[in-house]
Parts: sequence; structure tokens; C-alpha cells
Amino acid sequence: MKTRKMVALTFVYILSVMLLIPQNAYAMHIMEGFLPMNWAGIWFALIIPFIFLGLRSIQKTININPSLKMLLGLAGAFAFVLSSLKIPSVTGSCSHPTGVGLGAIMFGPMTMSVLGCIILIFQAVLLAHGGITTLGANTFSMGVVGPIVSYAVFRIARKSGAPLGWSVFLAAALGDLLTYLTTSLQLALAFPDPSGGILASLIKFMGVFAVTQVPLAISEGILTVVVFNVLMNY
Amino acid sequence: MADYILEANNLSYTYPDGTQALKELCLKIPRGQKTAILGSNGAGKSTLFLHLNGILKPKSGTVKFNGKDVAYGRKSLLELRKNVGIVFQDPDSQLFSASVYQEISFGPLNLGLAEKTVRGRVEQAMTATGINELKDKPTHMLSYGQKKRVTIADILAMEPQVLICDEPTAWLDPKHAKQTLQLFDEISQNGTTVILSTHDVDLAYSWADYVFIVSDGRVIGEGTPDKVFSDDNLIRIADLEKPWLVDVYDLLVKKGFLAVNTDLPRNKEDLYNLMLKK
Amino acid sequence: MADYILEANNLSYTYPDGTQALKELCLKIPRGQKTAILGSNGAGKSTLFLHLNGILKPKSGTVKFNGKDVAYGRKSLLELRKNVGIVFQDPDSQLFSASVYQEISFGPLNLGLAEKTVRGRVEQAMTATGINELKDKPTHMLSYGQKKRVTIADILAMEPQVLICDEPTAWLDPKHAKQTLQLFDEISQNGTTVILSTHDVDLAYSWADYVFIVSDGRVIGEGTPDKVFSDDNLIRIADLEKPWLVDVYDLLVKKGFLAVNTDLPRNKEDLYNLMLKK
Amino acid sequence: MLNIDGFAYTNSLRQVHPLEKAAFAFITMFMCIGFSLPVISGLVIVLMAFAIVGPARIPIKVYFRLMSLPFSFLLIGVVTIAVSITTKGSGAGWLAGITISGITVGITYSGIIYAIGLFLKSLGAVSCLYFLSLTTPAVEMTAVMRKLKFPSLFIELTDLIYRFIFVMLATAEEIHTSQSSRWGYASMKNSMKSLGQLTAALFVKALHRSQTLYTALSSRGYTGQLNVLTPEYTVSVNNIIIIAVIESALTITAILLEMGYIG
Repeated sequence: MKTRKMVALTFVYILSVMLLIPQNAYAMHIMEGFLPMNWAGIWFALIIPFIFLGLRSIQKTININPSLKMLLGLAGAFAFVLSSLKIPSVTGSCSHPTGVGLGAIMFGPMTMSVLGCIILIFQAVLLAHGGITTLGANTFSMGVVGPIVSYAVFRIARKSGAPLGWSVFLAAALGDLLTYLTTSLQLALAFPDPSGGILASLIKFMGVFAVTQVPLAISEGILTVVVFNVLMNY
Repeated sequence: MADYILEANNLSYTYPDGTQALKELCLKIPRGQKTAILGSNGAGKSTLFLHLNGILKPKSGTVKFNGKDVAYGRKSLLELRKNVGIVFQDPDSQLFSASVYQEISFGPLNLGLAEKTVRGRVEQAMTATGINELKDKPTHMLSYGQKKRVTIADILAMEPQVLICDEPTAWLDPKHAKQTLQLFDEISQNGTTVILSTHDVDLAYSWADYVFIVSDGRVIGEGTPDKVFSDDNLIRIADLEKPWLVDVYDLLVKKGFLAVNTDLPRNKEDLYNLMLKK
Repeated sequence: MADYILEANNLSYTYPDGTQALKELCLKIPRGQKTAILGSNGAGKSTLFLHLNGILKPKSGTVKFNGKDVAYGRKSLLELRKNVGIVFQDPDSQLFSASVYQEISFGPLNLGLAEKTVRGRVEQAMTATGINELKDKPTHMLSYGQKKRVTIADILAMEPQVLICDEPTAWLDPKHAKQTLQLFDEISQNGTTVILSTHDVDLAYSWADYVFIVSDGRVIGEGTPDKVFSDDNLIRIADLEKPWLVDVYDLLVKKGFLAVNTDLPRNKEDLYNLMLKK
Repeated sequence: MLNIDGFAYTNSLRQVHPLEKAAFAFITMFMCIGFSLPVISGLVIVLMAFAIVGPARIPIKVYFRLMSLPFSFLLIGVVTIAVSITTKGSGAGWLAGITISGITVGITYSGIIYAIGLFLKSLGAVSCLYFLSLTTPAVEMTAVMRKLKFPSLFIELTDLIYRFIFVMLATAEEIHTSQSSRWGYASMKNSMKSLGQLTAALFVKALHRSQTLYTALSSRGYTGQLNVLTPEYTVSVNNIIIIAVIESALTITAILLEMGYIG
């Protein structure tokens, strides 16, 4: 077990030194054309109900309060801009989608699925980050799973009496981690290891992403707490 | 030999989108003087300033501070930024802290000064800019003029040798504009070199010791205000206007109400006195 | 009897944070004229404007449009907003679309006009403001002055009876400020009542037919520019300055270079001619 | 940072109907992914490179830099897929592998072939995306979405977000500049604090901006719908014929490949 870990770690270490340090987090979203047609379609089908519910709940609020549209527009732009900032992390600076956790806590997970989807479109089109055929898969991980986890963790942590700071940290960090777990799972499902199957593939992808994403999730958690604290003082 | 605190030699800079903002720009800022940099919108003033404290690195050419070439290593950049402070144009996009006190302490704290020293500097900067009573106010609740003062205090608290101010009086009403200029006079009297950019010719004419005219990424004229603003051609090329004091003076001389060769009046009182003498 | 297009009677307004922005303010805007509203930062100019097209509802007092009290129902508000258009100070918070064409089409579409009419109006507004060549550019690539023009076209496309412009020349350099004022002259000649707010006394003096001085939420003076700006006391209370033309004129009269009782010069040429006549 | 956006407005295919450009990009992309044939992927890469550098006149240097952007994800992904893990030990078809305590990590011949195919396919799809995003401004893409009857709320939000990305980005840059010139990123600890303040300030400014925007739009009659008109484009029969010819050629090549007549 120990040696297996070591082999995996060495493998991952060499890869990360080679590829990850000098660049930013393109490892985050699944790239254009990477998923086979059928999987691209399945993930699209899976996000449609969430987008639909999200749009319906937004429309309901807008009917009562038309200014929400501007607020969501600005919030979406805010989240996009954050994702393009470099955040300091143990493995160097990485650009990263903060704001998903923050948004989920503030606007609720359904709204975030709509905003997440739009932000991902712009990341694909303006930054070549992610893609259109993989939009379904990426929206599912970043716009559906991430926000739901963040929102649920925040609620549970607050209910169980955790201090606000820790609740925010856990919500942001876990939402982040689950996003990457989902991405790994999506890749593993599409590309099962020819001999080891889906499970082996999942372990491979999780191993690769862990190097960058665990420290990033922690950094992002801390950053979200810092932001929350500053916001509380406003 | 004159003593220059900042020099730009053949500075060229092109933004990633292809806009060529500076084209072999040369200028030398005299130490301890009040310098105004004049030019229309988009002439390259702000880009120049970002070079003077090392935020932007020139594509070609050099910046000298205190006679030495600026190196773009981490340490020397920090040293430069400690000594050359910039107050940016739009206070709204510059203030980022929750309270005025926190905002002003940001710079000195980052310098790694002891808390006591920081407190002292913040107090001093607030007194100098006359914003003591705003100490605990959230920055986004301030009026435009107050925000402007906070951004100046931000930089003063770092005690730079050079204070650069981008369009300090835009959007300020006459009263607050006057107060701001008085503040710069005081800062200058305390030995700091003050540089400001503006397209308000009247302001530059009355306030500055030395003026640079920037147009299309180049310095196209420089000198003492009376010299620069007597050059009709220069002013026209730079898309500026003549200061009204100069205009009126010219008119009076033309009409024979004033003798030629008198020193140009620098402010309303000067003009008044000139006319009384006649 | 004079014909007033907009009237404010004893308008009072207090912001939720407790700032009392308007204090029983009264004013009557003459139809078809170029009106300037002068006051220092925070005098209440912007708050007044938001009342004039019904965005804010006064705590007490009334607004009249074309002699009729404004009702605050949905339909009458839309009617008011169709006729009274505001160009806000910061173009970045008025422009909501990246496409200039889409942006300008928004207002007329809200009026329920047919697509063809809207397209015609968009073209017309772009021509009037001289931004035809910006049609294919995104708003985020425009300069400040260009954005300002787009925001004016936004409102022109709605063909309002009154065009209100908040600080139209702030941050513009002399050349662009002059162009903007010329644009307002043209709009005014087409029969639209143009109102603008400013703290630039020279601009107001040369441009306006009628001037209101606002200070601390009240109108403290009004009249034709020459009358208003001859009142030293008024100008001082409002924290403004005298236009330099008036200043110079006073000086010349005092020195006996000009006869008293001549009409005040409204621009440089006027002054020059007056002096030639003498 | 957003130079793709800049080219979208200045490229030589700017005036072509956005629907034509979108159709060309997406049909080609679907062929590339759908057929999943390395030869087709290669053809698509060459075709799009030609279209981007040729008719659209994007500088070739820019094209190569953009194509290198997704390489890191692609390499990580592809290498991860090429590497196999098994408990059965290495056998036939394995090129290399290490076995430690019963678990074999290594590379198989079929894995490499598969990885190369995936690499080309993805790069082909990315080329198509680049063609679209380098020639078609986002506002025109949403105009196409309007034509295709996407939910209007979705489109309105997309347009708003696009517009304010640039406003917020400028603000973020200004705050960042102001912070760095005051030693805000002089150390790791400073950086975290500064970035937190930047984020919070940006958020507060976003809230404030949304209010002023609402005020400004209300004064122009906004009551819940952001209706706008888009400029009209003329459909070019020539372009449609060109697209049809290219796509048919690709399809025929693919079918011939699949049936084994060529390749």
C-alpha cells in the first residue's frame, strides 16, 4: 500500500513539476472535445433541469423585484473576474474560480447553476478554458455539485453551531473539493482504465488533481473567510 | 547642474491590445519642485506614471530614480514603490478597505513598520489631509472629495520622496479643488517632490514650477509655465487651451492697456496688480 | 406668462441613511431653453434629477411636467420617463450592453415602438452624436468621451422633450468638452429642452440661457448668467467661483478700460470685441 | 488578458453573419468528435488553422500561442489515460511498467494509440472553438442564441455578465495596481490579505454598481425585460456553399476511412 502510494506520488510529482507549476489551472475544467459525444450529451441532459429550475426561481424573484437581474449580472461578472485572479497557493499562483462557494451561500445553489453555466461559457469563449461540448459536464461539477455542497455544508455547519468562519471555510473548501472529485469521476466514467476499470481510472485522475486541488481548496477556503470577514465589516 | 529625482529616457510602451501609449518619451523631473504634466485624455500621462513606480516595465528605454537605473527585481521594485507613491485618478476604484483608518494603514503595514510607527504615520497623514474626523467611516460612504483626500493620505502615510497625483482635481468643485492644491503646496514645502497630471491649463499655469506637455506618447514641450503657455502652436498641437490669465494678458498687451515685456501674471492678484501699476 | 416644462415645488427628500438631500427645493425650468444647474459636490443636483423623471418620489412637495402633477403610477411614470431623459454621470453604470447598437435600441423598444421605427431612431441618434463608426465596437473598448456620447445617444433615441445631463464635461479634456457642448447646442436647436448640471462656472456662464444655483438642497439663486454671476455674495455662499470672463470684465470696468453698463461678454470673442470698440 | 475578445471585434471575418460562422465551427467540431478518427482530427486542425490565419487574418504568432494554452490539461489528461493500473501484472501489449506489491503501473500500446487519438480529437475541437471565438464577438453569439429561441432570461443575464466582466476587470486591475504600488503583494501573508480585501471591495462595488445600473435603466423605462435589437446581417450564399462543400468533403473522407477504402 505504502509503496503504491509512493509510486503514484512520484508519478504525480514529476507530472506536476513538468506541467502545473508554470501555468494556471487549466486542469480545472474538462477541455473542449475531450469527452466522447455520448458523455457530453448525458451531462448536458443532466444539467438542463437544474438550469430550468434556476431560471424559474430567478424569474419569480425578478417579477417582484426587477433589480435582481442587474444584481445577478454583476454577481456573475464578479465571479468571472475572481476566477481570473491569481490566488497565492503553496504550489505557486493559480487562477481559480473562487466565488462559487460565496455565491452559493448568498444566492442559493439553484441560482448558481445558471450563473455557473454562463460563467463557464465565457471561460470557454474568452479564455479557452473548458469548452462548449464539455459545458454540460463542467456545469454539473462547478455549477451544480459545488454550490449544492457549499450550501449544504454551510447550512449544516451553522445549524450544528460551528463558528461562522469555520462554516464559510468548510463550505468553500469542500464545495471546491467535491467539484474536482466530480470532474475526476466524469473523466473516469468516460475513460475507464482498460485493465483496471472505472475505479482505477478514478484513482488516477484523483491522484493527478489532488496535487493542485487540495492546496487550492485550502487556499480558497481561507480566502473566502478573509473576504467574508471584510464584508462583515462593510 | 540641475538635480533630477526621476528621469525617463526614451521610454516606449505598447499595451497588449496594441495601443502604443509611449513613444520614446524623455523627461527629467527636478527634485523638490512642483511639476505638472499636461495633456489631453489618452496622451499617455497615466501610462507614464505607472512606469515611474515600476508597475509597468518599459518595452524599451529606462527609468532612473535618484540617478540610478531602476532594476526590475522584486527588491528594487519594492524600494522604488516605497519612494515613489501614486495617487490614482478614480478614488472609487482605488479604495478597497472597509474603514478609512484601515485603508491608510495598508501601505505602512505592508512596509513592515512597527504598529506604533504605523499609528503615528496614519494620524499624521490624516491630519495633513484634514480627514481626522473620517477615521472610522466606511470608505464607500464618503463623498467624492473626501475619497480623494483619503487616497492622498494613503500615499502620504508611506512617506515617499515623490508624490504623483493623476488628475487630482477632476470632478472636484472649485472650493475642493483649491483645497487640494493647497494641500499639495504644503506637501511640497515639506520637501516632497510633487508631480501631478491634468488637462486643466489654468490650474497647471498657476500652480506648477515646471510644466511638461505630453501628446500622443511624447513630451512635446517643457519649461516654466509662462514660457510653455506663451507658445500658441504647442498648446494647439496638444489639444489644450491657453490659460485665461495668459489670454487676457495677451489681449491687454495687444490693446496697449499693459506694457509688453512685463512678467506674465501667475494668478488673479498678479493681474490685478499689473493693471493697477499701469 | 412664461412657459415652464418642468417644475419642482417644495421638494424634500431624505435618503434612507438619513442624508437630507433636498430641502423644500423650488425651481421652474423654462421650455426650450438651455438651463444649467450649478452647485458644489453634494449640493443635491443628482437627487433633484432623479426626481425630475420619477425615479425618486419626494417625501413632500410635487413635481410638475407640462403643468400637470406627476402621478407615481406605473403608466404615468413610463410616460414621464419617455419625455424626460437623464444621462448619468458615470457612463459605466448606464451602459448595460456591450453592443452600442443594442444599447441604444433599449430605450425606444421600451416605448413599445415598432422594430422599424426603433431602427430608424437608433441610426438617427448615432448620427446626431457622431458615433456611427462605433457601431461595431464593443462598449468596453470605447474611450471615456466615446462612452459619454453613447449614453447621450441612448437618451436621444427616446426623443424626449427634456434631456438632462449630469456633469457632462467632467473628466473630459478641453477639446472633447467643447464638442460635447456643441452637441447640446444642436439638440437644443431641435427643440429639446436641455438641462445640465455642473460646477464648472465658466462652462455654465458661456453656455446657458438660464442658471440655477443649488446649495445644500435648496435653490439659492437663479436668473440669466450675467445676472447670477454678478452676485458675488451668491457665488461665495454656493462655494463656487466667478467665471473668469466676469472677473476680467469687472477688472476692466474698475480700471476704466471699459464703460460701465455694457452688456457682459459671454465668450472670449465678445470680450475682444468690447475692447476693440472702446 | 482577454485578447481573444479583442480579435473577435477586429478580425477580417467580423462582418460575416454570425450564424454562418457558428454553423461552420460547430458542424466541423461535431464531425471531429463524432467520427473520432485521427485523420479527420488532423484535417480539422489544419482546416481551422488555415481559416483562422487566412480569411480571419489572426496573426500566426497569436494562433500558436493560443493553441499552446490547452496543452497542459491535454497532456495531463492524455498521459493519465495512457497510463494503466492493473493487479493482473503486465502482459502482452505493455510497453513499460513497474510492478510493486502486485500492482502494475505502466503504459500499453493500445493506451498510447488511444491517447494520441484523443489528443488530436481534442485539439481539433479546440481549433473549432477558437475559430468561433476569434471571429465572433460574444454579443453576436447571444444574438444567435436569441434567434435559436434560448430562454430570454438566460440571454439577458449572459449579455449583462459579458458587459460587466470588463467593467469589473478594470476595477480589479486598478485596485490591484494600487495595492501593489503600496507593497500589497510584497509577501505571501500580505498577498492573502490584499487579495481578500480586493475581493470584498470588488463585491461591494458590484452591489453598488448593480443599484446605479438599475436606476439608470429604470429611467429609460426598464420594468423587468431587457429588450434590445441586434444589427441585421446579410446571409451570404457563397459562404453557405463553401461551408457545405467543406463539410461534405469531410464527411465523405470520414466514411471512406471508416469503410477502409483509404487510409
